[in-house]
Amino acid sequence: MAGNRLYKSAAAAVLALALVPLVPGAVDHYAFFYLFLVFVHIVLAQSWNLVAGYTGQISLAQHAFFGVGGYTTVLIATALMDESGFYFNPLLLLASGLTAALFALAIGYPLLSKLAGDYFALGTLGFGEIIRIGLVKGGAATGGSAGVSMSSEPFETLLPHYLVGLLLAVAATVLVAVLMRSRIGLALMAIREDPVAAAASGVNVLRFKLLAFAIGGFLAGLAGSLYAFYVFSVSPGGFLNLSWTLYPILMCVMGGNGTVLGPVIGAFLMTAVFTAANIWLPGAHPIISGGLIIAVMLFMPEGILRLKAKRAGRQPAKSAAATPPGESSNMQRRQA
Amino acid sequence: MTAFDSATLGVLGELLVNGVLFGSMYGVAAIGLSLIFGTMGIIFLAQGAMIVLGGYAAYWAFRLLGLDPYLTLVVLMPVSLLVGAALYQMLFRRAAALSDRNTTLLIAVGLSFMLESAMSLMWTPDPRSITTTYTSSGFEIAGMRLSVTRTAGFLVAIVATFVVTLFLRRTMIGKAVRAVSEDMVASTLVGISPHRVNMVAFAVGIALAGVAGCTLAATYTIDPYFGFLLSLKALIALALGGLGNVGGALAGGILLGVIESGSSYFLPGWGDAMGYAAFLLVLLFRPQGLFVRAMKKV
Amino acid sequence: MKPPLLEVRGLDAGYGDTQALWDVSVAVAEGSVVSLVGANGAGKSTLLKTVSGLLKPQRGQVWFRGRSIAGMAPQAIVATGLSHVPEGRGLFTRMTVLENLQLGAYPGQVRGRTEESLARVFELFPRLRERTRQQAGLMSGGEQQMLAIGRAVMACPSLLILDEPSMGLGPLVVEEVFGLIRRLNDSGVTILLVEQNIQRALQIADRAFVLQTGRVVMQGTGRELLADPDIRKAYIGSLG
Amino acid sequence: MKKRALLSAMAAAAAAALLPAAASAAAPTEIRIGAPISLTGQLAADGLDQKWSYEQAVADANAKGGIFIKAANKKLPIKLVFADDQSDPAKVTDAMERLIKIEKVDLLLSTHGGDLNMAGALAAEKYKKFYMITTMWPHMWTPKKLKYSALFFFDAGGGAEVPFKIWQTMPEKDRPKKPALVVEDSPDGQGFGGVLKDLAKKYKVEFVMAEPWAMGAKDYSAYILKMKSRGADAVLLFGNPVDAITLVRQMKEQNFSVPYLHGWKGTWPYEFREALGEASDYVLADGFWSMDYPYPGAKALGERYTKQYNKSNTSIGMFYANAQVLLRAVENTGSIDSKAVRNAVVGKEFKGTVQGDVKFDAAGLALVTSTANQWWKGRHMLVYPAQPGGWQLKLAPPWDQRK
Repeated sequence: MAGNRLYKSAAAAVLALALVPLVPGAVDHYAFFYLFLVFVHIVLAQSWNLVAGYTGQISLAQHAFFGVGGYTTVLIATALMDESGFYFNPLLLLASGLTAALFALAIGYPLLSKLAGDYFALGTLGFGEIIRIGLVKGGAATGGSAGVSMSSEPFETLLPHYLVGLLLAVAATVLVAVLMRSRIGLALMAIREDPVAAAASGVNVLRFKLLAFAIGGFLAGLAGSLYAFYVFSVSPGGFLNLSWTLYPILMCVMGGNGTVLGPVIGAFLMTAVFTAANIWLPGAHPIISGGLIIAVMLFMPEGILRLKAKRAGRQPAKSAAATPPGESSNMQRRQA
Repeated sequence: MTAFDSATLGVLGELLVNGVLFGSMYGVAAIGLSLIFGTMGIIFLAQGAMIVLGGYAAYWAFRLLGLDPYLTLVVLMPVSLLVGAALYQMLFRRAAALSDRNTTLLIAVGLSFMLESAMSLMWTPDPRSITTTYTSSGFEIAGMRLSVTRTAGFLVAIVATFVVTLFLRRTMIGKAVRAVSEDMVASTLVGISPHRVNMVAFAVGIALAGVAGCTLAATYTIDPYFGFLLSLKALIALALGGLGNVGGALAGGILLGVIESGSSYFLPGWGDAMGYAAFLLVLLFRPQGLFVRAMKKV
Repeated sequence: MKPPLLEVRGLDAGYGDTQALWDVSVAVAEGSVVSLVGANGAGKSTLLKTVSGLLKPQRGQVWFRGRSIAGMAPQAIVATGLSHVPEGRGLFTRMTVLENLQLGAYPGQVRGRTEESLARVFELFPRLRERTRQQAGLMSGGEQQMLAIGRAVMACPSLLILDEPSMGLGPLVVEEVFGLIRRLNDSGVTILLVEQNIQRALQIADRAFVLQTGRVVMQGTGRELLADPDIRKAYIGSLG
Repeated sequence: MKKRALLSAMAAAAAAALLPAAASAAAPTEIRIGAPISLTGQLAADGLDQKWSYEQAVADANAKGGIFIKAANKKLPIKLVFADDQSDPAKVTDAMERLIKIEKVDLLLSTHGGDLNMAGALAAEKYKKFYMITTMWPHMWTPKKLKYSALFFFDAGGGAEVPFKIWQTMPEKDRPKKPALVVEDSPDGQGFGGVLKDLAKKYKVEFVMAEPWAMGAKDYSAYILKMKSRGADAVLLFGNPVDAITLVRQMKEQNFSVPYLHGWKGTWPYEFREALGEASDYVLADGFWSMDYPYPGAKALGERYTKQYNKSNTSIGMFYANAQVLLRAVENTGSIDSKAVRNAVVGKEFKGTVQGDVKFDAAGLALVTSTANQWWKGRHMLVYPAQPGGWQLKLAPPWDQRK
């Protein structure tokens, strides 16, 4: 199998990453934080990958699910739990993911049953904004535009965040991989290729799209929760920020949209670039980041993984990701 | 606090007129988006940043050369046509050929980041305003009080829409733009080169950004980071009017202006939310836009 | 003997990674009507699209008027005098009849002759003359088909490619369309036709090619194929 | 870990790239102070002023040879480093990570705004680094009982009380009877608006309208028409300069004038005057500070700013004083240890800053006196606190009767 070596390397990489904390001084090093940030981005990127890469529905609402996850965590933590003794709580993490998934279902049902393509993308953008405004106007319940914060006292080191992040990143990636090999994945890809044909052959298109959207929301909610555990405060400006949607898209597209490991590679690289630009060019880094985004899109719009596959003379993994159904893909490609 | 007192009824008309004048700014931005979306399917989120750039051009022309912003508008139009054509050639020519929408979306986002940051670095993030003799003055018409610059902006929007419509209906290249918007494959089969048409559509779209920028700067205060919000609003206007429909885009912008201004009165602070809600309702129940039928005749 | 107007040699083509045509060779003589017949998915439309440039050939050659056009962009191919009326007509439904026709004369070589061509089209399709200001999408199916063909004629083509011109039309209208094809051919336009109504297609054809799963399996004059028992059994059935 | 997989190689490369140039030595050779600042994004205009002010304070201290630190047994120079928080509360923590882990800063100065500073303060708490805050409402900060920060700002109550106090000094007939309140929908706007409403009750004044607007709004006709129809005779507004300019411009366009217009955050900057020209006259603006203060260095600081940017500013002094407090505390304790420095701030008084004498309470809060200035012919005229023989408040006539 072509991908086998890659998966073995990935497994080795995960092991290596799990061992990183054992290196003396690692936990207090900035690179440790960088890795944590990468993990958050991987979870988010996989969440988008699942929705857009595999089912072809471009979602512009992942930041809203991220925000819902973060808010759920902090709101429950401040309301129900003893502030001083509280720290990471797997149940709370799960609850945050599930709340985000519920939001995804509520948003996804009307949108997915009515809209596709660009209209769907715009619809998700609109819903995301409405959630943001709802939080700003939420008064005491959501802390308004100042948001809510919990005590950061229990924090000692970044280690638990790192490990939970690694776990979630691996779990999200494995989930996407397993899902895509399952019957669900088959159905999803059939929908992406040709929704009409899929429906004709008995696939309940809406249900599968909705399922993918909800799982995507769940993953984004987990990422939001994890990040909230790290920041200890949530606010509309910070958590409902469109960059939490745009960066994952960038990572997926850069690494290879609709592949299992593309978003992972994208997350490592893009986070490194953003971080580096931020360190060395404070004040001008959006120029670098923006320029890089453009360069990547111009010169490798299909992503690194596919590029590698092509170089090696292999057929790209069925490039239908880049050709939504109903488009005269060949027509458009030949103009290039 | 939202009770109808007698004065409330009295101001409804004024509210409406103000909303219309104000919304025309969204409309011009939306027409540009509409052309670019119609032909290439690009959700050009950098349109707002381009408008702000146009606004800065007007500001500096005023500040350094003493040029009136409406005069700058005339000068800026051909320049922004060229800028648009160049942008297309440099950034979108390759990507427009791909059917993967993410690519063009991200290029637009990247461009928007770069523009914002560059403007902030070059011209500082301080808010800038043009103050002429007619700035912040108004006039009375039919018992209503209208702002001079907003009315001028509205007239510019009407003229711009008229000119673009004329261009699309009367010239061969304009017809080709409409043809490509409707059916790219069939367009190539009658001999239309999509790249040329895309470039023209993009250039006109950016020229409209220049126009919108001048009226924006003449009326409001600009800063480098205002563009993104404007892009989102223009996108809503576009969806209200129907994707890829010029007259509808202006109408959608005006409608959004009225919605925002009306809901700011009755539900203060919820203006944006109402705009998005209208946007979603239209997407869900009338995705072809509210004004498509009206456009079909002619 | 004159070389054929259009010659396809050893063509492989398809969509993305899937191949739909295998080593197809077809020749269309100047002034003739040539029909492509075959079942759904046999590759007829793929062949037409490859000829008109909508698809890039994976292998093989396409010669038109003594010039290789394989791999050229469709808009460039139109300009050489080859017009393709695609399946589903490809009309600009939101534009008027007149605008559709004007766009038909878009290529630089013919644009100067727009008025002349319009006169010719109106002569062929008098009904379009009355409807120049009507929106194309609001016309009946038959009228739309006329308009699609009329628009292609605006480019003054020497070869007109028609993909399923009778699709979705009532029998009377179908007759009308075929009458038109005849008249066009009489006026000197070479026709390459794909048609689901195989009997009609073979009747009108000077020469026909049978495609099956992406390969040419049989060819001959229209009359020969019409008489072939295998063909009758496979495609025309009991119709008789 | 012998197997160098693709990803771990990448991680290692990234780690190597991010290594700081030098590891910190045992005895300090300089005092490293960091500040997350909004260098980009919506708040960048404020952020750059803040950065400038911090730089001035540090440069002034360095010009005196630095600060004596016991552990080094000599005066050490101060090194000031910044990290961009992109005006985004979620990115403040990122900036803090960089400052603490890469730049190895000993102490921190704050960024700008309530939600950003909350994120910054919580991050400081995590890493046990002292974070000297300015521009955050005490009512957001105080309940958190943070152990690694101190706050230097006016409390919303004190700031919001200014107009009511000014009104009390006015003759009964001139006193606003129907004030209207408009605020931007931000943490600061919501917080300040709430306090203004509470104070109105205390002073037995009723707002005829009290409403928020979405930040960045460009159409205020709904608000203006409502104020007009309810006969508002005073407007209190809290919002950023761009929105405040737009609002006042539209008031003029609508020919709606109130005798008393008092703004916070948005009406003091030079840009307000530039945008409105003569129409800015009579408008009141809040101030954190004034270069006319009789305190040491105030005038020089204001002049330095004016020389560099060719405009005046009423907030740089507070930022400057924020840094002054931190540096003085370091000086007083002779240490760069976060706990020690905080102890040197809490409950202590700092005399003679550019903001005057600053006294911190036991919780670590020091309140600034809020000022009010009236625009007159392009200048800020100090109205509150009233100075003997100083500027007398002028009430605005209708637009068409102004010259």
